Amino acid sequence: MTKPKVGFYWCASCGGCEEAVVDLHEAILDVVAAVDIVFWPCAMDFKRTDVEAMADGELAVCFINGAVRTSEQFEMVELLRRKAGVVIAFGACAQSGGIPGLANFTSKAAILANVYEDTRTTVNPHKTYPQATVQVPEGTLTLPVLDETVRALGQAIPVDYYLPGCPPPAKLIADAVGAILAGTLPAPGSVLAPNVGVCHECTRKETKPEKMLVTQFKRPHQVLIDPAQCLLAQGLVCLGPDTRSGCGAACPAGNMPCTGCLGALDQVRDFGAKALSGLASVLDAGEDAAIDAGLAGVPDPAGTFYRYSLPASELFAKLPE
Amino acid sequence: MNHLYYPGCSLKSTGRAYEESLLAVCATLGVGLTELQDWNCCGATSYMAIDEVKAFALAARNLALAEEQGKVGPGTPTVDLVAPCAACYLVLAKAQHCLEENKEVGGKITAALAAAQLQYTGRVVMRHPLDLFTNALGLDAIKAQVTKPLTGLKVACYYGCQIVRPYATFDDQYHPMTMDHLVTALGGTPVDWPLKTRCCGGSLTGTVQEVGLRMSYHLLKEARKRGADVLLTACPLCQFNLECYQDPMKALFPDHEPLPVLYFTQLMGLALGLERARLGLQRLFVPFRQPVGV
Amino acid sequence: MDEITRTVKYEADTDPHFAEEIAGIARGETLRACIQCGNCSGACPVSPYMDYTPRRIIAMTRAGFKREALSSTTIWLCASCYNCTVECPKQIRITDVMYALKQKAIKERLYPKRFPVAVLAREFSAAVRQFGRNSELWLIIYLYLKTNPFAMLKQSILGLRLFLQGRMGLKRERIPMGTGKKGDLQTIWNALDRADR
Amino acid sequence: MSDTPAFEPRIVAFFCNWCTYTAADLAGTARLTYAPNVRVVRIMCSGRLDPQFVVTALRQGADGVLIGGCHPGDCHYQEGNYKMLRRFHLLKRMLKQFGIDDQRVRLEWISASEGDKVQRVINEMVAQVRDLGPLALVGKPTPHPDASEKHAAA
Amino acid sequence: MSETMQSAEPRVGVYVCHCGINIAAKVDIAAVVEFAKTLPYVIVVRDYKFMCSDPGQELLQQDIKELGLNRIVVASCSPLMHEATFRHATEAAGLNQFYFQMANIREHVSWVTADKALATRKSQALVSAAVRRVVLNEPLEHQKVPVKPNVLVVGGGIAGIHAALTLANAGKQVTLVEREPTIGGHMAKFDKTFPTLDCAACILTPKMSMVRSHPNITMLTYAEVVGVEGYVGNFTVKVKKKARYVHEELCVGCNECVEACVYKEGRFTDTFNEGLSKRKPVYMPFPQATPSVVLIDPESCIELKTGKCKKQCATACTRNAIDFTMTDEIVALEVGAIIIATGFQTFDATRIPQYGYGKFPNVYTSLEVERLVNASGPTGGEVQLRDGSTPKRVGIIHCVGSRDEKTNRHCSRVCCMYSLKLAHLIHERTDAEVYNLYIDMRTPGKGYEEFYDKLLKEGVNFIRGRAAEVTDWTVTPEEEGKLVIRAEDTLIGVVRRIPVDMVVLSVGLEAHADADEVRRLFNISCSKEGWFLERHPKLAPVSTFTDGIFIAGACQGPKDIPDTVAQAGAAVAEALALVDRGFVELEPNTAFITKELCSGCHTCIAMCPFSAIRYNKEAGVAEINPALCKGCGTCVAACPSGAAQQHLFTDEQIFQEIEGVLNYV
Repeated sequence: MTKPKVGFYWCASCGGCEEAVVDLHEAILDVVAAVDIVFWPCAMDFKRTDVEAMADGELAVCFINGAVRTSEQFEMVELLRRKAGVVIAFGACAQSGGIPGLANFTSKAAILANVYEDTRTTVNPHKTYPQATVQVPEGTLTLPVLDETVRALGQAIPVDYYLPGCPPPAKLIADAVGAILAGTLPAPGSVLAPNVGVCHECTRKETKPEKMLVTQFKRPHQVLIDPAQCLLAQGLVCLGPDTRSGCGAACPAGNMPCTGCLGALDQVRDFGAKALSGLASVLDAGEDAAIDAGLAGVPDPAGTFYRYSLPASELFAKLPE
Repeated sequence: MNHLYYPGCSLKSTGRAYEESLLAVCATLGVGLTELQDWNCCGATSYMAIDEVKAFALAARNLALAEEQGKVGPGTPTVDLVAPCAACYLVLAKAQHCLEENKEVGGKITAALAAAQLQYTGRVVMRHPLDLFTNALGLDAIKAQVTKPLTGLKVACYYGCQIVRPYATFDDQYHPMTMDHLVTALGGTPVDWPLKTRCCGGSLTGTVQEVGLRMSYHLLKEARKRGADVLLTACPLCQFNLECYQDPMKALFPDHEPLPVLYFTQLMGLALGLERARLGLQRLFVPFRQPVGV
Repeated sequence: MDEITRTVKYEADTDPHFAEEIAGIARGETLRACIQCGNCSGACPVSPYMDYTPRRIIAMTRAGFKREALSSTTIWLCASCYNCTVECPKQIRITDVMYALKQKAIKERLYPKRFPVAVLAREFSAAVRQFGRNSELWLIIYLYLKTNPFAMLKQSILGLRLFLQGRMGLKRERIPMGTGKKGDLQTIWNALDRADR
Repeated sequence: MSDTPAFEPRIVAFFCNWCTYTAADLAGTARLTYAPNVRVVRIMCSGRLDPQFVVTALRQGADGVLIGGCHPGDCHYQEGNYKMLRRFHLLKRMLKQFGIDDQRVRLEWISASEGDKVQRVINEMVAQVRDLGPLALVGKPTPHPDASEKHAAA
Repeated sequence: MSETMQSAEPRVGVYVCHCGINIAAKVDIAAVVEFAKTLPYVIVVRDYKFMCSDPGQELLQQDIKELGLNRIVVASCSPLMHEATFRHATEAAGLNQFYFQMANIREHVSWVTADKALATRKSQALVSAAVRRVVLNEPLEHQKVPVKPNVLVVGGGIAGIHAALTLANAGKQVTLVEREPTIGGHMAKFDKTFPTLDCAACILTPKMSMVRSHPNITMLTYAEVVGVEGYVGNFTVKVKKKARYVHEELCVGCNECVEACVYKEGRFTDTFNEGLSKRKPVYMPFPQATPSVVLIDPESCIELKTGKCKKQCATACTRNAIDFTMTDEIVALEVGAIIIATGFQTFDATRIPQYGYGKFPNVYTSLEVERLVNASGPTGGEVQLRDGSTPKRVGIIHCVGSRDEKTNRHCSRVCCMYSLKLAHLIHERTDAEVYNLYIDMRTPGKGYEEFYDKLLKEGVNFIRGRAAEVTDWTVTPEEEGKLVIRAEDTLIGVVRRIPVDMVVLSVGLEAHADADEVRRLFNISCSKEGWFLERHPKLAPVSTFTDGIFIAGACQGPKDIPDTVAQAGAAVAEALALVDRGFVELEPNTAFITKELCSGCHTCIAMCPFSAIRYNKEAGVAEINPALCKGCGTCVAACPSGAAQQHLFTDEQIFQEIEGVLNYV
């Protein structure tokens, strides 16, 4: 029996997702034994032509991490979509835009200007910018073009499954691979993680006060964090209640509040707006001034609540100036 | 304390003594008044009867000049403009209201001012001297400087219409008391009387004389009836009507008895020990001879 | 009774837009809210001299009795004491309505001729227009010339006394006009005139 | 006048059942005419207002969102309006980061007797948003249909 | 109703109501119908003149049966108006009533929109929203809750007295709470009532004693409601009984203590007599006070202030009723319904300074004159000036604090009639010349115009004009020493000066200064002026927006005694209808938590002001008790994971509605 062919690809991402695969430790040997990895540019020497040479649907599963920002990324994911039977958006960036998605708060022009002109270390008197094509004696050279905005993978191509996290927790990866091999994947469109909040598996859950009320939100560096008590109850901006679990509440276990990398639950339409609602609701302040003072510990609400999901959010991007 | 000062036309002629006494009193009390340069007529009630926009434009030019000469800006968010004439005070205040509330009129006026490179941004605070003395300076400061208290002097304080109506900015609309309190601080005795804010006749005394005279006559009669030795005014037109027409008044109402009518600033000056000539008291038609400070 | 007059008013003789027009000039006044309580007349110190009480002027304006309202002495006798405005239970700014009626009367030339108040208003505004300030002596001279030259003689004693007491001068109060410099009043007049056209 | 029709804003309003929705009914009973640009979504209490509703309305084509609740202290459910106020403060701050003008999302306390306030607030807000022009959100890529639908089509 | 029918694909029927011409004149009904036909799942669209009429309802019922509709949308008036009507119609046709949705195209569209095309477009948007939403509606059942049988009446004026007696006669246990030490209210202060001129005491005091002696009534005087919890049929009310320093059950009202007080004469303002007389620290509010029990005012009693009094009062009391150690106590009540009849206050005449009240001694308020003309009042019914002389000329100024933008905009409704009454009584007792200065004479009521006619014939003077001022500035000899009222006689068109000895200010009726606190206590609404707001001005005049709480009398708006009593009766009828049915059906729009989705984050628990949410430790999730949930949805909005939802208002239903209202061209 031929082993199913599997591919890995990365777009706009940090590489952490690739690390996560390796984080399977010895289990990765079982994976390699069970599947045939035919495309993984990060780890092995494959070329685009290798993929192009495949028949449509030849890849059983393709894991794609990262958001889509460049023409090259888009070409590649379209290509992989054709070749793969199942596409799994792997990690927060692919699922909902992730950290690269925060670039939607600024424009492409501003990004280029910043990089090629404005930074202090840049000397560019002729305002030279990279061009899509350039003629050299040897012929035409091309570069990928930056898109106006960052897209989540699902906004670029149809995606079958989402494996969330920044990066996806090893256990979720292992479960997903197991499901693929066993043929027990759920209905297409599913997120391959439990549909319940992080608090569910947080060791601090039992320390929550009956009435969760906070008079002042604080940032982690402003307080000595109690290592046992519920972080939200301590006034820290912990997005555990808003965020899908599956990580084993790793950040709270490390004494840091959850920042929401596993993203929204199925029944939530807009992660940021919902998280904002939950957080502001527990503020125990009546008058306008007290409310503003209490919320001063959330200096950057958009960045806080859409840290991993701006492209997938309803508002998607900042209005052009 | 420095303030811009808007005299208005009357204080340069019939109301000269008002200006003289006001400036003398302010100098003594250490209140600086700088006359607004190049000021124009406020528009008064008469212009309002012809063309409201132009009337308000007249007022607005003064307000704009005040902002400019008062150097309104960071550190000086507003400038006080002192208008002793009740009519000027009201017209300027009314123009402020109109500019604020009415976009259409305000827009026309702003455009016209702009043609003359002026602008008004709503940063002038209109003040009547009564307001200035009682609220900005404070009665205690005045009391401390009284050298000739008005002991035993019964004073009818007459506010007239326009400093309390239609805007009651610094005093009660029905029973104003700032001038009464001031008289008390000067050592005098204000009399309680019901006609404090009843109209003196305004410009009618000059136009439909018999109407104006009767209105003034009743005021003086009631003040006398309540035992007043002197009646104080805070407006050049009130003073003019009530004082200069007492002869024709006598002709029309034989029971009329003369009553001195002073600007409140004149009486203040006397209590502060200033010379009578500095206070324009020689300009009175009905002389005020009662000795003060004895 | 000397003469019997017939006083029916036909609808054709009324001006249905008059109330709105006056309300417009007086800036949004709600004449229609008047409940004819007469508080304005009761509060008015001059109402005993008026041919119509202020309340009736409001009623006439509201009903479109334009000629009657504009040619009344009432509007010219108003001394602008604002008592009616302050007292009105419906907060109608009656003083401003009176101003509006005066403006309209002058525009329509319906004011009582030689009635001194109307003449004063015109002379006053003409002087201010020309000189930027008002000189009381000159104003009074013009006023009497235009209304009742003989009465001026009666007033001359008062004038002389004022002159002697230093309360009235022959000097004309004026500010520079037509300089074209910053703040020039003439420039403002011209701009307003242009806007009017 | 130009030939292109003038911009008419679309505003979604979330009115609480007890005060503001009733006030809007009262405005109707009193025949107080106001701008037709506002569409009211009734919720039982302004406390039910989930910020998701606001961002969804803006994404779905609203140029503004009006929230109406009982005056502070008057909430039919004691303090739902206060709970919402806290979210509103944070939401406004966040929307500013998205470049969305302050006037586009407005909160008003309107009691059941204030039909005239409904009229005034709506007219005022419609005029303001009309002046601001359409809310030109950056076009969001339509999520691709799930693979399941793709397969079904094939 | 068959299960299969309801679980099948949605089949929506849309019904557009013309409401006569109320909607049809402003909305192009045909265009709305055509638009609705294009919406998904819509099977049939019809329009009808009056959907709320029987034939209108039958229309949709027939379609449910014949076309197999399983969702109904009616575009008509406000759901607050007819939602219940159409839900019942839906239910009667065999469909769960919550498969119904309403689009408000009358109050929110046709009545408020000037332009027909725009009104039509707005209607279309609202219909689109309702259709999208109804598809997601689920079948729900009303929850039944038992109703407690007792009733609380707040306020012991004529409205409260009448309500309490009527309820008690119907066999209900009633608690009547009154803030003052006696019941009776304003009416107890009056001498005569208009227009019949029957003696107020003669008709009121028997009712007061019936209240006292009725076995079904518990009277709590000198007491205030301080807390209300619960909901329709199940209120828990806390009442604070202020300390009287006299044991009510021991005092027999003999007044021996009052006689014995160390103060030989009254020294303190007697509020019952409107300050026209003085009382002692220990006092009986007035001779017919009910309960007939004295009380001690801690502000003026020497013992209570300093502890250094001879306490002659206590010694004089043979029943040892006086107890200086008494403190306020809190009484808890369990009631099913509450009638609020807290009445009014009269306008403070000093707010209109030009009438000189407080400045001129002989300017009186009408309520003071009520006490002056009252036989048991401070002057024994003699109309006297402050110096004891009899006025020869009296001016009565109407509309003081009424019909005035600066004070109260409303007409106080009773002043014309009581002014006529006072004019008659003053004229009758003093033969004085009486002037009534009125703006408009308002006498709509049985026998009222006849009373006016009588006064005209009696020779009372009527001047149509609002008095501008009352002054002591006199001009003519006849005015000397008198107060002068200046006003325009508008019927003649001249200004008149009326010299009088006495001025009566007919003060208007206002909502109590603390109406706002009271309404918050009971969770009801009030108008800008402070009058408690009825649920519907015509069709639900004694109900409030809070079920189980009813209003009666002048706390709802100025009214005279007959109207007050009638309204009290109406409030009783409503309360009885509720209490006698024995149960209430609660709206099923409660919140619920899907436990699989709940992470147990605790956010929702503090959101609930009704303590309906608790944390289930074993399951690690929050749970909502539907019996306590009142359906505000605050917890739902707050729930960070979307595990909490609200019946009838789920996130998805609201999202659909948002998309629906924006779905127009």
